[in-house]
Amino acid sequence: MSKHDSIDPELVRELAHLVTETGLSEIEVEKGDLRIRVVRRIEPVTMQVAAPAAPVALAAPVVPSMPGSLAPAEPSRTEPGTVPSPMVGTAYMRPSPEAKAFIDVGSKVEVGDKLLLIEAMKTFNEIVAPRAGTVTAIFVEDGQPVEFGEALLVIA
Amino acid sequence: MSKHDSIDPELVRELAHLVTETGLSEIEVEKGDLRIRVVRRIEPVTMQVAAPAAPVALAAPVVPSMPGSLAPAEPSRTEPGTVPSPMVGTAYMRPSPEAKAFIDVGSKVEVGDKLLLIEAMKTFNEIVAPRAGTVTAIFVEDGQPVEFGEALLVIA
Amino acid sequence: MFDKILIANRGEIALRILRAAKELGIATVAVHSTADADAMHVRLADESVCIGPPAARDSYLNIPSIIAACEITGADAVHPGYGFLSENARFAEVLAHHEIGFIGPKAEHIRVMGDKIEAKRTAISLGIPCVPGSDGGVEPGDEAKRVAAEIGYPVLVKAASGGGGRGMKVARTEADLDQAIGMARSEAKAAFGDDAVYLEKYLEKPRHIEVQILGDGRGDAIHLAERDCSLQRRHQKVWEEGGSPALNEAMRAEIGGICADAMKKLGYLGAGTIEFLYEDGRFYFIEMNTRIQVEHPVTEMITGIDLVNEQIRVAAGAPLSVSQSDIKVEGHAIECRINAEDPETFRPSPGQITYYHPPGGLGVRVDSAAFQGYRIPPNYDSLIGKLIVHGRTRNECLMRLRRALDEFVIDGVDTTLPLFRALVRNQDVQNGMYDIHWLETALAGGNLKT
Amino acid sequence: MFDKILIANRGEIALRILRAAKELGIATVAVHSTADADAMHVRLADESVCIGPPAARDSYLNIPSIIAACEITGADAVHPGYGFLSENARFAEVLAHHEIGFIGPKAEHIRVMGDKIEAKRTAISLGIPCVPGSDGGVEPGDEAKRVAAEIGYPVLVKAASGGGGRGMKVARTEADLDQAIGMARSEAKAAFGDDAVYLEKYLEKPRHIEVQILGDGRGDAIHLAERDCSLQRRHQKVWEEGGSPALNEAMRAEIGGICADAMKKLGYLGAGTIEFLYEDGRFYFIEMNTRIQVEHPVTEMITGIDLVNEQIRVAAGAPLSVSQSDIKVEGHAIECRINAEDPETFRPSPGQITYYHPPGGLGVRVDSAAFQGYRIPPNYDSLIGKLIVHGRTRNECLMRLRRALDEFVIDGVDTTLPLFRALVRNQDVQNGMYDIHWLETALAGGNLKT
Repeated sequence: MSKHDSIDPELVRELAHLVTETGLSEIEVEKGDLRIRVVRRIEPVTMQVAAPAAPVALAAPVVPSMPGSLAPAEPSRTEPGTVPSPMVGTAYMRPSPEAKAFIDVGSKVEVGDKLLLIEAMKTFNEIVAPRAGTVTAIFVEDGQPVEFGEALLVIA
Repeated sequence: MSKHDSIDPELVRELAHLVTETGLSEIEVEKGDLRIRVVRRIEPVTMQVAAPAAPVALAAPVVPSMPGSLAPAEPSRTEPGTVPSPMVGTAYMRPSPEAKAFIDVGSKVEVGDKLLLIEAMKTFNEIVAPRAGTVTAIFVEDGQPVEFGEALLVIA
Repeated sequence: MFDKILIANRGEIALRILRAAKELGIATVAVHSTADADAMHVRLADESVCIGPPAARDSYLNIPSIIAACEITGADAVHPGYGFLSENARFAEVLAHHEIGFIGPKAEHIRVMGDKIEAKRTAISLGIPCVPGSDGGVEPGDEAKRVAAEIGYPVLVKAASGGGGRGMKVARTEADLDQAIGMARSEAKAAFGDDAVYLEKYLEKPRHIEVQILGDGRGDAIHLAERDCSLQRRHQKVWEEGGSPALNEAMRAEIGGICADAMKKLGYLGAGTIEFLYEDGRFYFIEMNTRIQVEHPVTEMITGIDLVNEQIRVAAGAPLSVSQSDIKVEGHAIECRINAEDPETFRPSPGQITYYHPPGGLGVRVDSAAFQGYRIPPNYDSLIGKLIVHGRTRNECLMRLRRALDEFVIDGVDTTLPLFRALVRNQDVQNGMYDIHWLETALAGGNLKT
Repeated sequence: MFDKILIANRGEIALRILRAAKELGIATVAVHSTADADAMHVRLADESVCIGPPAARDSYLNIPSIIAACEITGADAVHPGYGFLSENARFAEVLAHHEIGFIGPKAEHIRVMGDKIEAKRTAISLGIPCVPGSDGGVEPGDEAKRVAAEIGYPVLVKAASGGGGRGMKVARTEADLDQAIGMARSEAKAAFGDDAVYLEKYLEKPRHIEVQILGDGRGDAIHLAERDCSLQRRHQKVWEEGGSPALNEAMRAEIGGICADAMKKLGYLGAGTIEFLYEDGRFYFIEMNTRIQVEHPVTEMITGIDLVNEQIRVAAGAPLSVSQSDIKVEGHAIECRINAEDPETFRPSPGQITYYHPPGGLGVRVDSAAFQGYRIPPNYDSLIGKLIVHGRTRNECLMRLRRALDEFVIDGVDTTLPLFRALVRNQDVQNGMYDIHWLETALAGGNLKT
């Protein structure tokens, strides 16, 4: 759990409730290297979540699995700069079907730049850059389902 | 099995049949370091079996066992010169209840000297020394059950 | 029938549900926290989705994540197992809103039975026997004596505002009653500033007996006999068996019939359990669990009915596959909950299982998601698996349980196996002579040295 | 009842017997060769005795060693399991001579049923249906036609001195008969110097169906329905199920009744199996096995009767614990023999099991002496264990078997698990449409790619 201590989902949730409750459209908090920005629009609701800066262990991909050998799997290798998905949902690489992608491999990004959207329960959640740098790899495609902790892209 | 190749139980059995079939009272064969002597008396039948000269892996003692851990047990340590039991039965250390024991710790024995008797199915089987030397340890007591391969004594 | 079921749970019950789905030819989706990425149900499912970090509130209790997992996998129904979201009426409603099937009761029944006062009121209205008591407050005097006589001694005088045992007095005979009421009122006044007290039947050595029911949600319901779960520690069931050593066939049919009739009236959907305290031949309703229970295999072993299979069928709108007359209790079954705990102190013992060998053979069932090399995470409960044994008679069952417990090997963590080896050899347990206090008393008295 | 049973066997059946003895409260003695010192039944027995080197003839078949092991442990009865000394009449007699109980039939019945000709003669005299044939030699002509018509076409013309298929001809109709007899006589003359031939009913696509019986040795005997063991490879049973997909309840009761009556007449003691070929609604006796069989759990699962428990009881002089009217066939069961063999070439694969995880859950039974770290010795048969699955219907049983096979993990050696995973998904197997030639044909045709 300690890996997630740097970003507390409860805090995000509280901010999200607060933004709704107060009728505001955006709340941003920052402390040390942690920055959370919560944005609310009317239809569709969008929540902006800074992806955790610290890499988390990657979970297994969504594929049929057989027991085969039951020895515990080795934790997946994680590249430094990998941005994992903070939630389950469907990834969208562009703001609308006709628009161009937020980023491509080679894009330079600043902290807080939009990377992609993850849609869950008809809510589009903006995933923003947790660090500045160059996008060196993108692991997801437009419309692809992603699970919690799944590697989305690498900012080197 | 290779450890037992030096003494072939089939050969002993054949000799035993032969001694009965021919009505003889004794057959002795010797080849290299192997020597087998088969003796037949009327009531009680006694068969003399040279214990295998090569040590065999000791089997577990006759004690209640629980699975505990099911990892395979390590083979028991075998001292050189250990004489294992060639059969299942009850060990007797003397020819009759009043007589003195065939051997004691410290006894010097020659190849073929009687060491003890093992009784099975009302037949007393003489166990003779497979090698010359001094008895340095005796692991069985008078009247004690022994299993195949169980360490009887050590001739050093 | 459903095409794809998402299992919103973990551990042995997730595997149990997965097995039932596979046997129905239904595809399965496992959801899991990052702590459970290597779990058995994840390995065996057709698809798996990681839904969050180890903390249950962020994964197994996270409704949006589970709905999103349904959306990305196309699951058309969710089985909630037990615990977690299984008795969360809002979850059932959110699923309905997303047009995803919920393999469980109607939300309204979850809600009613989740509220203690509402549940008791409903039970009474359905004809289920409850603990008798005075309708309102009582004072010393003839009226209290009349009410107490109606309830039957011993009676418990309880503070209306009470809790924690304060303001509670037992009156064993009519002669004690006035004094007990007086003392309870004084204590209540001092403790809560309110001297109102009421009367309730006092049960000294009750058994915990529960009736398994199944309903189709359209007015058909059956009972599948009872389980005796009196062997408890800190209100946690440890050993469950069926039928109860305390009941005979007529008593079983009677309480079962009452429960089935109540569920028919309610139009209950799915599996449920009506829990009672039992003393001196009478049943007293405690609560109803509107889900599958940990100890459901006891019932499966004595009736031959696959309860999870039935849950799935009725949730999909099918009728029950059996009627009351098809339910025959054959033999006896006992379940032991094997926990990763010190068998004497009950301190949890998470960690890696370095050797695992379950027992086998006739009449032995193991429901466990453990395996050699599995690391029991510290984040969830300590249940490693359930050993369920069936025999033609209770005695055969006990002898079989003894040999099965002696075969079971779990190395690397402490387990409660030694406790069960002591229990199965205990005279009172063998005689079926125990109540809900027996186990704690035996443990406190050092009578179950492991 | 016996106080201490010596188990004169190894592997899963030794463990099976040990379990039954423990459940009866009887002490156990395991005997073993040096190759089996680490075996499960040795670890679990109350006492163990090493009786010889790995070669079976010097250990498990060594009668003096086993008697000596009884003597030194004080065992008062021996269970021989299957194979080894289980059908050795002399062993039964030697035990009797030493006043040690034999958990098996009377020596005379072992002897009679061990002799093919004597067994058939006895079967006929007991009213058990046999393959019809001519009483003696036949020649071309009307007499042969009369006999063949009585037997029913197709008929097989067989050399009296024959063997290995030579001197055998099939006549499918009366028109073929004279020519078939003539050709068979010529071949027989050439091959064996004797042109005598006889007629027998020719079975083209028979099933192997066997009836389980139990007798108390004093004239009471019952049948416990049948098992269908048609799925065979090189006369080795691979998959057994009960009831047979080919029989209905009336046919089951009829052949079962014939067998039970025969055993009553014989005064048979203990468990036995009467094996038949079955074609077009008729049964033809092959042989009787006077011992417990590998596939006995199929019968235990559908009847709830513990056959080894019954064997022990009747050997100790007790009556059968059940009567014919107590025997009810409930649901369906299938057994798969999991061997340490390449699933395509069937080459034995001894060695160490590096990972072992058996399936669990409702209706799943595993009878196996294997465990992680166990080294399968090359000295004996390749059976690792048996997976037996029960369901309320044959279809439920097949679905459960499929999921159980998918859960079973055995690493380190090749196993036949992939063959069973292919079989359970095969259309013919699912439809129960197979005979004793089906499996070899399917394997030869590459229809069971694993």
